[in-house]
Amino acid sequence: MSFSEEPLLYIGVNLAKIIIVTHVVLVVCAYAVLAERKVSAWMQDRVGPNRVGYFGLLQPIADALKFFFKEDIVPGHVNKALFVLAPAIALMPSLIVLAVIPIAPPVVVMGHTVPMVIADLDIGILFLFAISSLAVYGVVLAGWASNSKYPLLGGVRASAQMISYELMLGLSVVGIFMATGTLRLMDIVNLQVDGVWNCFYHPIAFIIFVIAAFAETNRLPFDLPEAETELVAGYHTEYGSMKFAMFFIGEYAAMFGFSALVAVLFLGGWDIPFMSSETFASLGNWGAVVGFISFMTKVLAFMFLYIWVRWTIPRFRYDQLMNLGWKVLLPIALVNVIITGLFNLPKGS
Amino acid sequence: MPSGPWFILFLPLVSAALIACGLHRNWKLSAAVSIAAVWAGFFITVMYVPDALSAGEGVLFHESFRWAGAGDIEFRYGALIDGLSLMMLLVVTGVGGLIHIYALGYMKGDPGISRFFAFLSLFIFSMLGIVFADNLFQIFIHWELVGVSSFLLIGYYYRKPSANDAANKAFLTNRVGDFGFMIGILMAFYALGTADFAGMAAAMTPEFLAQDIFQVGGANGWAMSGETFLWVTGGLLLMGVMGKSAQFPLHVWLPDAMEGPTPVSALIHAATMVAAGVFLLCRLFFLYMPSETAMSIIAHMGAFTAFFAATIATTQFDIKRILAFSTLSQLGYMVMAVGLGGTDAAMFHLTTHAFFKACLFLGAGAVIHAVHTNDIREMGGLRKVMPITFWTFFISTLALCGFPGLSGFWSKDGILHLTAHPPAYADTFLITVLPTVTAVLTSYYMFRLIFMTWFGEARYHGKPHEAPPSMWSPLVVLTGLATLTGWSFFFNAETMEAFRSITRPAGAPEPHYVHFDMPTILHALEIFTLGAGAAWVAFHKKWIDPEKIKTALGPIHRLFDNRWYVDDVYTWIVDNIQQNFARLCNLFDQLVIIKTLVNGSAWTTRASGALAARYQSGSVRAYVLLFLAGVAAMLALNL
Amino acid sequence: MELPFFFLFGGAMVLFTLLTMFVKNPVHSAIFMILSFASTAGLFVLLDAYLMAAIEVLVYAGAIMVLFLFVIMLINLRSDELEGMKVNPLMVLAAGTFFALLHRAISDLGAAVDPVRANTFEGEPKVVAKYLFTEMVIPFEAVSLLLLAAILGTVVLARRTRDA
Amino acid sequence: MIQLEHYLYLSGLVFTLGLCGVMMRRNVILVLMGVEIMLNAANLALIAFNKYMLPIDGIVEPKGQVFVFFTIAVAAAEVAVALVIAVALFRRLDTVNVDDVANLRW
Repeated sequence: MSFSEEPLLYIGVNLAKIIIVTHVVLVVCAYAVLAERKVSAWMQDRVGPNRVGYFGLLQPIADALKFFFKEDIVPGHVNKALFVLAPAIALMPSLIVLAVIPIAPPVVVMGHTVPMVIADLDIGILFLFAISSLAVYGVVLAGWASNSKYPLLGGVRASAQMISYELMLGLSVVGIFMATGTLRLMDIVNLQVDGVWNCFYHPIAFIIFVIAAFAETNRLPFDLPEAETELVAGYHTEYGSMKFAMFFIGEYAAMFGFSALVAVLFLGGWDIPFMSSETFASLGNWGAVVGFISFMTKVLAFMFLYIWVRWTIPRFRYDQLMNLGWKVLLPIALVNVIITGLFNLPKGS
Repeated sequence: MPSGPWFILFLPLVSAALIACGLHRNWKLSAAVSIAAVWAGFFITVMYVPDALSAGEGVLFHESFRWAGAGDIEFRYGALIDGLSLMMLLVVTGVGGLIHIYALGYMKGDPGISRFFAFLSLFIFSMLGIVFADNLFQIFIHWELVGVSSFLLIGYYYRKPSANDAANKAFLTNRVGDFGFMIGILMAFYALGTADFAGMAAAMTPEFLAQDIFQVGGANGWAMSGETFLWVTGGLLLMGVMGKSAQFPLHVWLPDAMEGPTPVSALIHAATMVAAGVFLLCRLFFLYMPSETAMSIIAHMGAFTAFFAATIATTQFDIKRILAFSTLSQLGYMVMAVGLGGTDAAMFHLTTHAFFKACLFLGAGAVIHAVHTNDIREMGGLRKVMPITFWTFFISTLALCGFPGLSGFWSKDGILHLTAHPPAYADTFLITVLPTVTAVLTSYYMFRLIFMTWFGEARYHGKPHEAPPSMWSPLVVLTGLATLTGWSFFFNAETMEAFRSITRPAGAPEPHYVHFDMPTILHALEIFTLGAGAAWVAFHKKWIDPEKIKTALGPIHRLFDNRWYVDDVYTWIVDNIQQNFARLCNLFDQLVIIKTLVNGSAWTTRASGALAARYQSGSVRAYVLLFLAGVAAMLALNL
Repeated sequence: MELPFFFLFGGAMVLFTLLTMFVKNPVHSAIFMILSFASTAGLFVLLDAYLMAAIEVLVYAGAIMVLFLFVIMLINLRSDELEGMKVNPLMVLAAGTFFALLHRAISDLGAAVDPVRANTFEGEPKVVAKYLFTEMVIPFEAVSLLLLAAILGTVVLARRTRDA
Repeated sequence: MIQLEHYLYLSGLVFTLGLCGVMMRRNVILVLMGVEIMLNAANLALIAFNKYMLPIDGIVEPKGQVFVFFTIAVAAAEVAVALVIAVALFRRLDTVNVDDVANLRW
């Protein structure tokens, strides 16, 4: 199915995919907030939210309503245009990134094979990095536009941190490109489905990627840009109501994005151990369902890891963060690239 | 695997390099390596002698490799052995080897002895390169190398200002000759298309010589006929010979070169380097032979040099200088012989001369070693103190004077015979009379030397003693050679004929072989007695006071005593003409080059810079506009 | 079919460039410049240069512009400080002349180019990478040296000397 | 049908705009941005040339794209150095106005 053959169907299917993915992600984000609260409560031997619905299951909806109905304050000293724009910029890249992430084996609808990815790009992973490199603007602009001390410090911290760790993120993945020879995420997943998960082939890259992902999403132990004990709330100190909610959702969407990326790059995407692509194909469209469930399991498990770490590990100091990035992770990542290259020499020649 | 002859050439170089690279710490090892290198060369050379005698004029060995090139022009480096070069090889390695051994005794205790042997080895290598050369370029390279090593050796006592001056003089004088030599090589190369001897000889066909060689300015322009080309090129090449072989008027460096250690004087300035010129003339004989002009220039120059140097030798008191002027005189003989078409006679005289003149120099060195002076007026009566040195010296003197039966008799008589039957181009007085007078003068000044040094009352200071064996044994060997070659010819004339014929290049006129008959002997004795008798009368018996002769001869004596004022003329030329010319050049340099061109360009730069600096407003905007204007101009020009 | 996209991205590019150059606030300028680069990336996609599109966003929009923003924030320029620009007729004339010359050059060139020869590349990143690492490997290494030099120069320049 | 000229006119227009920025803006950072815009316009032209003027004799070589790759790398280096100069300038002279920084001349 291509655009030139059946334009209307193509547009319709892709629109459907976009709508489904966006909503799934937003729902997951909303419930991730709940999960965070529940898990933290559990870890601290508290109860957590349990008033709205069973086990507080309707709590996210209540939160959303609260945000909507709060007064939208724009302080007088801010740069208004950017102040309004920044939360959107923060949220947008996290959602766009999802466009290239394959979530399940292809399904067959009305005789057409539909790949379960919005845009199956040749340069998927590069697209992904390109877009995620834009995420820093939300934070930086928010910090600057607020035109006050703590947000600016938070914004500057954020930009340095994200630029630094983007490097590690990219370098850790280089090994996978070298081994697989493709930038298309669908291909990477397919190779893992019929082979071994990349986290076993590239353990060092896996660890570096996970650490860098924590830093990129500004989550603890690397949440220096919004360290509440130092900077009040960092770059979003001046924000309230729905704008604050967008930062909030953006953070969880980014968590979702990176979890999905970890799943796709290192944990075999929709793969279930000991199932080959033929097995998935033999299940027909149910294979896609099974694959999607498998994929979501991995993503949610990884998001749980995010939450788990947040409530377990104390925050780094800023200089420790930079030292870890430039003096530890970067050399290790470079050595890892060289080692991977040596292992893949015969393939190249 | 390189073949034997290459070893002859490169062993001395290796030796020099080894000494330079570390062996110099141990002088005994240095000397041993150096001596071994030259003697190894000698023995390899000797192995070719039987072949040479049977093969006659043919080429015994020839190898060459491409050394450098540019386009079609190719420079080769080769080793060519034929009769001529074999003869020269024997002289260089044999006499050179003996002198090496002599130097071991003479230089003993000198702090720079290792350096000395390194220089000697370098010199031997340079000299052998000339002998081996199969083309003019190789000869030129080694010609310069010889100049350098000669410079190093003359200036060996570099703390002595006179030695440095002498070294500089030798080098500069040689440069004058080499300048012409280089132009000659280039002309020959341009006209003949090759610098290879065989190729050059082959290219010089009669048809080639009949046409015009250099065409300048089209058919009606200026051109050089084959005949003119020959003598001009030959004359330019002869300038190199004049420099190296110290022919008049470029002879001035040789007497001064006696500042070097005596072995050097013996090796370079008697036996080998100065002979290189004669050797080259024989090598290029094919180039000179077709041109009567060139031949007559050579012959007359040689004859004059021989006479000229002999007259000066009669007035000198420095023992080495007398020998030096004697060498000049003998070289004149050789060059003259070539000019008369007798290359074999020249080479033969070169060989015998190398024996007895080296012996004389080494003997003189032994004397100087003993009495610590060069002045023969402070010697005398040494005959009893140094008997071995005396006898070798005496016999070598006899050989030099052409005493019948000794080697000098055969070789010199070969040359005198040529002068007795001169070709048509020869001037009667210069060619027939002067050489005979020179021979008489030779006997005179040599016996003057003998009587003043070895006979009469002792005028020396201190207690001289006989030289050590390492010094006198080469003397004995050389004397033996000088004597034995002569007597062996006496018993077996064919040996000499074979010996001489191998050095005769193709196309040379048939030689005249000396016969040991009564008229020849009487003629030789006549000459000998005349000269030696005059010396005996004046310096031994003192029947005539030399001072009276001096006053009687007056201006002629002053002419001789001042070396014909050649040095003074040169000094005058340098002081007046060259110096004034240099002042003129300096003026030009100061006014035109420095004031106008150098300072002017600097001034222009500064002025234009000052002008351009006004546009350096510091405003980025202005720069962008100017830049844009430039880009726009380029675009507009290209559209 | 592609023409609307060309005008979309091209128009956006011109518009954002215009805004970049002529708005007062430098931070706004930077934002518009990012958008201009994003439009350029879209044009690159139209030209089948997918890899270059990604690099354009990654390097220009993602890295270089962050630097710009960072420096703007560091210097903390206030709008009133960089009041206005200096426009004089000479500049307008110069720019106009320049564009006119460009126009002539382009129309000369356009007549010479066969429009049918437009082609598409397949397996794009691989093709570029292969060319980059074989034919262009020496320039590639030279660029790496240049970057190293830039890093060193930046560090040296940025270091606060004690006396300053 | 898009043709090479479309891209070239676009590139030329954007280049001229960047040029205007360089000429007219007073802020050194804006001047730098203008330079970047000009570079980017050139990049666009290069990519367009790559598509429309290659292949030569049927051989597809991504020459223009590789050129752009290099341009971007050079631009990154240039921006890093230029910005740090701007920062140093600001530290020392407390201004980033190009008209105030005219004392670099002879």
